[in-house]
Amino acid sequence: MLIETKKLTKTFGGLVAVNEVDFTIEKGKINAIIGPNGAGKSTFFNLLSGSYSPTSGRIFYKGKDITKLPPNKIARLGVARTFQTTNLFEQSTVLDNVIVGHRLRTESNLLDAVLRTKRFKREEEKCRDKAMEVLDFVGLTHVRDQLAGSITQEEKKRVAFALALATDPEIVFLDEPTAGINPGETEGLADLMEKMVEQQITVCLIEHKMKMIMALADKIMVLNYGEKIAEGTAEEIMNNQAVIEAYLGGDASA
Amino acid sequence: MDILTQQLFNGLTIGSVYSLVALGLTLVYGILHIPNFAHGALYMLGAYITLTLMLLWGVHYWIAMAVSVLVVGLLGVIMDRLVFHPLRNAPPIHDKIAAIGILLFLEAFAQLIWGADYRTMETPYGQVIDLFGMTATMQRVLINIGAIVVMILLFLFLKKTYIGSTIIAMAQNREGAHLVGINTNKVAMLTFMISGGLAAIAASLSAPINLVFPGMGHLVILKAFVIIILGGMGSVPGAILGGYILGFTESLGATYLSNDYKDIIAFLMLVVILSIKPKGLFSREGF
Amino acid sequence: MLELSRVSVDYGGFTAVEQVDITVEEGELVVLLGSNGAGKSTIFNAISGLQKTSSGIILFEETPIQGAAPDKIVQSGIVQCAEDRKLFPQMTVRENLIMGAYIHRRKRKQVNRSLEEVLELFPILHEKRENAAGSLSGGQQQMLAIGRALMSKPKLMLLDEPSIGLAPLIVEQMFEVIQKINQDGTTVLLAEQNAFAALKIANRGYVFESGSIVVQGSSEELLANDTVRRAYIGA
Amino acid sequence: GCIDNPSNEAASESGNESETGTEAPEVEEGEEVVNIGYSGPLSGPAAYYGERTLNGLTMAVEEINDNGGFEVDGQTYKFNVVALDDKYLPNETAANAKRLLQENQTPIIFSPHSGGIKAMQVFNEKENFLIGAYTSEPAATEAGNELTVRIPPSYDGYLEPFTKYAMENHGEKLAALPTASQYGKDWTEALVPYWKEQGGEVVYNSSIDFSKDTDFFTLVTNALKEEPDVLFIGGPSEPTAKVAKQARELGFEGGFIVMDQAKLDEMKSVTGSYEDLEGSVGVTPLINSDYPGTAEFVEKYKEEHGQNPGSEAGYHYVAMYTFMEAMKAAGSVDDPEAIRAHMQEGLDALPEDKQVYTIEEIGENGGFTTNLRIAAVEDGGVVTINVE
Amino acid sequence: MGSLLKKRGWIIGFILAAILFPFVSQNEYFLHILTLAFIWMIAVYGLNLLAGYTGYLSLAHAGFFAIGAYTLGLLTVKAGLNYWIALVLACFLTSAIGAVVGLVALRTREHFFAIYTLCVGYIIYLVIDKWDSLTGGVRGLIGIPAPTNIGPISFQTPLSQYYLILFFLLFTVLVMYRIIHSLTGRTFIAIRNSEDLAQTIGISTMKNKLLVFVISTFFAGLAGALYASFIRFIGPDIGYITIIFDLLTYLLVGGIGTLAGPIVGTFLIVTVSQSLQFLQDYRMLIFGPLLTLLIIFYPRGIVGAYHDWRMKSLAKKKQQLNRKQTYVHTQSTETEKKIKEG
Ligand SMILES: Nc1ncnc2c1ncn2[C@@H]1O[C@H](COP(=O)(O)OP(=O)(O)OP(=O)(O)O)[C@@H](O)[C@H]1O
Ligand SMILES: Nc1ncnc2c1ncn2[C@@H]1O[C@H](COP(=O)(O)OP(=O)(O)OP(=O)(O)O)[C@@H](O)[C@H]1O
Ligand SMILES: [Mg+2]
Ligand SMILES: [Mg+2]
Repeated sequence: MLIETKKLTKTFGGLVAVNEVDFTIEKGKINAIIGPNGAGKSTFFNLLSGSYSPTSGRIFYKGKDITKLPPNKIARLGVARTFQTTNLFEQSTVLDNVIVGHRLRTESNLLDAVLRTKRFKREEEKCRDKAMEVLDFVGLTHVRDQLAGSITQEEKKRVAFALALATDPEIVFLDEPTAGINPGETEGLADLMEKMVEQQITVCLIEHKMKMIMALADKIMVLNYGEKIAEGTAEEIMNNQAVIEAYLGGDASA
Repeated sequence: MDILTQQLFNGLTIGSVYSLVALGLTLVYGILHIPNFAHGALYMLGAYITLTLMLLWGVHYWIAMAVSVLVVGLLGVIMDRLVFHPLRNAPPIHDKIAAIGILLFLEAFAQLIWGADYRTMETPYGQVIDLFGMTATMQRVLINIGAIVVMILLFLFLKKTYIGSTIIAMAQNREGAHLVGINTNKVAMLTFMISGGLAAIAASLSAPINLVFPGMGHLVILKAFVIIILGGMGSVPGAILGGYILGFTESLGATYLSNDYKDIIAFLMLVVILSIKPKGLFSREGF
Repeated sequence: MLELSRVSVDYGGFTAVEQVDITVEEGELVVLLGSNGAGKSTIFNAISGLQKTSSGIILFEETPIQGAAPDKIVQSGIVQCAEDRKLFPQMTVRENLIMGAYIHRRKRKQVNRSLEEVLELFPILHEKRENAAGSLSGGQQQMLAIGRALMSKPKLMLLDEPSIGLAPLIVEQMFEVIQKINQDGTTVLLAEQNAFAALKIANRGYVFESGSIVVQGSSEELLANDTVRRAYIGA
Repeated sequence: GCIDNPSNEAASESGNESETGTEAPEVEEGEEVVNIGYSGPLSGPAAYYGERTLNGLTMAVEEINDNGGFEVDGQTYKFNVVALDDKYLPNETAANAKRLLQENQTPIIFSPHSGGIKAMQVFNEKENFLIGAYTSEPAATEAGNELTVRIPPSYDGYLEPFTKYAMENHGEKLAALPTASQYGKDWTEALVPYWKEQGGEVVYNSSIDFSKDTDFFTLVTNALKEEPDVLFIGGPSEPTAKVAKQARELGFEGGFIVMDQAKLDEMKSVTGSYEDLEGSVGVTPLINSDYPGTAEFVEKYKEEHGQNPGSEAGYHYVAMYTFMEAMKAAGSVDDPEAIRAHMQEGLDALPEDKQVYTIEEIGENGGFTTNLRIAAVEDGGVVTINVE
Repeated sequence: MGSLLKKRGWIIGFILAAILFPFVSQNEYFLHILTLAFIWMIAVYGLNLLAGYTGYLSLAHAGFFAIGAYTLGLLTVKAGLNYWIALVLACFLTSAIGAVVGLVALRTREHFFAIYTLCVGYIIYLVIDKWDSLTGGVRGLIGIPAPTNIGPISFQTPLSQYYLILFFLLFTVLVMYRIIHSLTGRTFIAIRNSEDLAQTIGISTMKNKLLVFVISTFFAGLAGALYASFIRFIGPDIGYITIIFDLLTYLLVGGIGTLAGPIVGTFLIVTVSQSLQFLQDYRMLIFGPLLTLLIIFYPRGIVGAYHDWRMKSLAKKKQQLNRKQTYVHTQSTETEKKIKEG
C-alpha cells in the first residue's frame, strides 16, 4: 500500500469537489482515475501532491501521514506529478528543464556555488547525469537543446514525464498525459508508462481515453460529482452500470 | 465644533479625490495590466488645463473642467497609442519604466509651459457654509457630491451598457474579446480616455482647495497605488472603498494618533492588510 | 464560402503553415485532421485574424479577409471557438454568453432569444448560468465556449479541437451538438485529433502534416485511406 | 509662463529663457571670463525655488557684464554663470561641483539647499572653492568650514519681534503648523521655547509636509481644536497662504506668525486680498522693503521675469555683487581663500544702489548678517514695524 | 565554446578598461561619476538577481540602500565604530531587515509584490525622515568618515576610493556570476518560470525566494554603505522612490536577467543624463521620451538586444543547415554555455 486516502474531502465555497474519497494505490501498478468532466479528478491529484490542502480527511504515504505537508516536502518523499495543462519552464531548454528536477536530491547551497566547492562540482555533475538519463529514458536526447516552449505537444508531454522522473520518484501522478495527442503517439506514451512500471515506479493517471486505460490500468477508480462510484479492474468497470450511465455512455470506443 | 464629524467630513473629501484618481488607475490596470505611473501627470495636466482656460479666456469653471476632461482623456489615448500599445506584448516591468519616462516628460513639459511655481485656482464656490455644525466650503461639498455622481455614472456604464461590459470582458481575456468581435484597440483607447477624464475631474475638483504645480501629481499617485492594491488591482468597488478607507485613515489618524506619522500609519495599514490578504481586500470578481 | 489559396504563416523565421489551399462550401462540415503541431490552430488563427498570414489569400464570401482585424472578421460572420477556450473567467456563464452576441448588441430581443436557445442546447450551462466561467470544469467550459460562439449567429464556425480533454460521454454529445449546429445551417470547419468521430459527422476532410496538406477527400475516402487509418484512428 | 499669477500685474512672456544661466558673455579683446558655478533644483518639484535663486544670480551677472565687466589688477573680467541641475539630491550636487571645477574652474559654487551644501563641504576645502550657501541652517558655517559663505540671515533675530507683536495683538495661545522642512523644524524649535519663556502657551505643535499632504484641512482643523490665538505657519508662500485661508474658513480669528520663508505679498496673490491675512506678522516683503537698492531691483526683476522678486533672488543678487567686490579687494578672481578673506571689504564696497539688502557684516564663521525688517498686515495693508 | 570565450573577453575587457581609466584621464569629475556609477551598479546587481532571476520586482530597494547607508553613517558618526566593522554590520543589518520584510512580502506575487514593496520602501523612507532623534531627519547626517586605512593603504583620495569601489563591484559581479551559473541559480530561474511547477519538483519556493531577497538586500545595503562613505553626507532622499526608479531604469535599459545588463545600463544612463545637463530645463523633456523609446525598441535592454541580434545571425546559419528547427531564443546559448562549462 503506497498511498492511502481516508475520507478525503475538498470544498470550494459551497461546491464539494472531492467528497469523502477512500482510495488506495498499490506499489508497482498502474492505477487510473476516470470520471466525467468536473468530477474532481484533478482536484484529487492536487490534494495528493499537496498543491491544495484538504478540507477534511487524511492522506498516508507508506503509512506516514502527509496530509499537512507542503508540495515540496511531498516531492522529496518520492511523489512526482504532471499537470493537466502541460506546465514546463517554457523559457529554458529541455535539458535545463530537467536538470533542476534533480535539485531536491542535492545539498549544495549558495555558499557552495559562490566558493565552487567540491560538493558543488560533484552535484552539478550528478544533476546533469540524471537529466541525461531520464531524457534518454523518455527518448528525447535529440531535442535537449531546444527551448521547451518550441517543441511539439507530444514532446512536451515527454519532457513533463522526464521532469517528474528526475526527482527520483516512487510514484508519479499523471494528469491526462495524452490529452491532445493523436492515437499513434498515445500508444508511444502508454509504452512509456509501462516502461516506468518496469522500473519499479508506480503510476497513477487520469485519462479520458478509454481504450488506452482499459488496456493499461491494473486498477481503476471512477469519480462522479466528487464521489467514488466504482473501483476495480478494467473489466469490472466496463460492465458497471453506474459507470456506464454516468460516464461511458453506449459506445466506449472513443 | 465637533472634531470627529469635522474630521470625518475632511476624510470623506480627501477620500473622494483619492477614489477618483484610483478609479482611473484601476481601470487601466484591469484592461492592460499596466500600473500607469504617468497617471499622476495626467492629474496634474487636468488641473493646469482647467486653470488655463479659466485664467486665459475666462471660461466658466464647469466648462473649463469639461474641456479639460476631453483634452486629458485624449492625451491618455495618445499615450496608449504611442507607448503602451507598442508595448502590449512586453513584460509588465517595461510598462512601468515607459510610464516613468512619460511622467518625467509631462512634468518637464508642464514646467516649460506654465513655469515651476504654485498657482491658485479660483472657484465660484468659495463660500463657507455650515453643515450640521461642521464647517465646509461649497467647493468641498461639491467634491463629495461630484465624486459620488461620477462613480455612480461609471458603475452604471460598466454594468449596464454593452460598451461598458466590453471593458470588463477585455480585462479578463484579451483574445477572448477578439473572438467575440470586440475591437480591443478601441476598448483600450476608451479606457484610457475614461481614465484620463477621471484624473481631470479629480484634479479640477480638488485644485481649488490645494494648489496647482508641476509636481502635484506626486501627492496623489503613490496613494492611488496603495488604494488599488488595497482594493485588489483592477477592482472598481475596491478602488472606491480603498480611496475612502485611506481618506478616513489619514484624517482620523492625524487627529487621534499622530499627525507626523499619519502617512506611516496609512502605509502600515496597507502592509498589514496585504500580509493577511495577499491579493487585496476585494478580488476581481466584484468588478 | 471560405476559400484559402496558397496561405502561409510564419512564426519568426519558422514557417508553421505553408502554401495551404482549403475550400469550404456553404452548409458543409469540413474537418481538418493532423497531429500535434501540424498547424491546425495556426490556420484557424489566420482565418480569424489573430495571426497574420505571410502570403496567400483568404476569401470569405468572395471578399478577401486576410489581414483584417479580428473584430471585422467576426462581424463578417466567422467565429472561432479556440482551443484554449478564451472565456471571461470572472464573468458569469450568462454574461459570457451575452458577450458572445456583442456584434448583435443593438438587437436586444434577438440576443435574448439566442441566449435561451443556447441554454436549452446545453442544460448544464443553464444550471450554472450564474456561476463564474472560471469555476467550471474543463468540459463545462468547452460547452460554454461553443455556446458563446453560437451566440453571434455565425455563418461559419471554426471549432478547434472541441473534444480535447472531455469525457467519452461528453465527447459523444459534443459531436452530436456540432452535427446539430451544422444541420441548423451553420457551416462548420472543425479541427480534430479524434479523427474517427469527426469523420463520422463530416462531409469532407483535409489531413495536415508539418504545415501542409497531405491528403484530402470526402469522409468516406479518408476513412478508407490506409495511412489515415493508421496515423489517426489507431490500428 | 503662459498664464500668469494674477498678482503679477507687470506680466510679460519672458518666461524661462533667461532663467537658467547666462548666455556666454561677449568677450572683447583682452577680457577674460570668470565662471561662476551653480547647482540647484532646476527640474522636479522644487524647480520653482531653484529658478528663483538662479534668477538673482544671473541678473547680477548680466548687469555686471553689460556694464563692461569688472577690473581686477588691471585685467577686465566678465562673469559666466554655469548652472547645473541637481534635482535637490546631494550626490548630484557633489557630482556637479566636481564637474564645474574640472570643466569650468569655478572659484565659487552656489547651492540653495543644505544637502547639496553639506555634500560639497566634504571636499571644498581640499579642492579649493568657495560655497555660496543659501541656507539658514547655522550648522552650515558653524562646523568651521573655511570656504563657505552663508548668504541669508539666520532666523534668530525674528523670534523676539514676532513674539512680541503676536502676543500684544492677539493673545498667548500658540498653535504651530509650519512646513515639515528642516528649516521649518529649526524655526519651531527656536520659537516654541521662546514663546513659553515669554509666558505664552503652546497648544499644538505639528507640521505640514507640502510635498506630501493633499489637503491641509485635516491638520488645520486639529490645530484649531484648542482654540489658539496665534497660528505659526510657514513654508513656500503659496501653500502657506492656503493654510492661512483654510484656517479662516474654519473660523479662526486670531493672528498669524509667518515664518520668513513665506512672503506676505506672495501670500496675498493666493488669498486674493490681505483680508484673510489680517493680523499676520512676518518679514517685510522685498517689494515693501526700503533698502537703498530695493526699488530698482524690484523694478528690473519684474521687467525681466514678469513677477515680483522674492528674497532668495534678492539675496543671490547682492551676494553676487559682494563676491565681485571681494574679488576686486583681494586682487584675484581665482583664489578662493583670498576672496573669502576680503568678503568684509566687499560688503563695505558694495554701492548703495546694489544694496537690495543691506548686509552689515560677515560673521566670524562666514554668515552674512542682515538688518532685519519685519512687517504686519493691518487694516488690509502691509505696515512696517520697527525693530529696536 | 566561442561564445564563452567571447564572454570572458568582454569581462576582462571591462575590468582592464576600469582599472586603466584613471591612467588615461585625470578628470576628477569623470572619476567621481564613474565611482558613483559603480555604487549604483552594485545595487542594480542586487535588484537584478531578484527581479531578473526569480521574477520578483522589489521596489523597496531604495529603502534598503538607505538602511545600509544610514547604518554605516550612524555606526561611524554616532557610535564611533571602526569603518570596516560598520561596513560589515551595515550589510548584515540590511539583510536582516530584508529577511523580515521578505518573509511577509514574498507571500504576495507580481504587481502585488511590486506595490507592497513600494509601500515598504516608502515606510522606510518615512521612518528615516521622521525619526529625527536617530537619523537627523530631513537635516541628514554629516561627518561620515571616508574608509579608514588598511595597513599602508589609504582611502582618502578620490582615486583610491575609485579603486576600492571598483573592487567591491568586481566582487559583486563574481558572486553573481557564480550564483547564476549554478544549481542554485537554476533553482531561482525555475521559480521565475513557474512557481507551482517548482514546488512540485521539490523546491521550497519560499526558502529560495527568501534567500534571493536577502542576498539582494545585502548588495543594496553594501551599495548604500559605500555611497555614505563616498558622498559622506546622507539625507532621507536617498531612500525615496525616485532612487528605485533610477535603479530600475538602469536595470531595464541594460537588460534585466542578464549578467552584463547592470553595468551597461547604469553606465549608459548615467553618462547620457550627465551629458544632457547642457539642456538644463529641457533635460527631462528629452530624457523622458528617450527612456520610453529605449524601452519600446529594446524591450530586453541593450544586452538583451545584443543577444537577440547574435541569436538571429546564429539562427540564420542554423536554418541553412537544418530548416526544421529554428525557434530560438537567447537563453539557449546561455545554456549551451552552461553545459560546456560543466
Ligand atoms: N480552484 C478552484 N476554485 C473553485 N472551484 C474549483 C477549483 N478547482 C476546481 N473547482 C471545481 O471543482 C470541480 C472539480 O474540478 P476538477 O478540475 O477536479 O475536475 P476534473 O475531474 O479534473 O475535470 P476535467 O476532466 O474536466 O479536467 C469542478 O466543478 C470545478 O469547477
Ligand atoms: N506563438 C508561436 N510561436 C512560435 N511557434 C509557434 C507558435 N504557435 C505555434 N507554433 C508552432 O507552430 C506549429 C503549428 O502549431 P499549431 O498550434 O498550429 O498546431 P496544431 O495542429 O493546432 O497542434 P495541436 O494539435 O497541438 O493543437 C507547431 O510546430 C508549433 O510549435
Ligand atoms: Mg482535470
Ligand atoms: Mg491546435
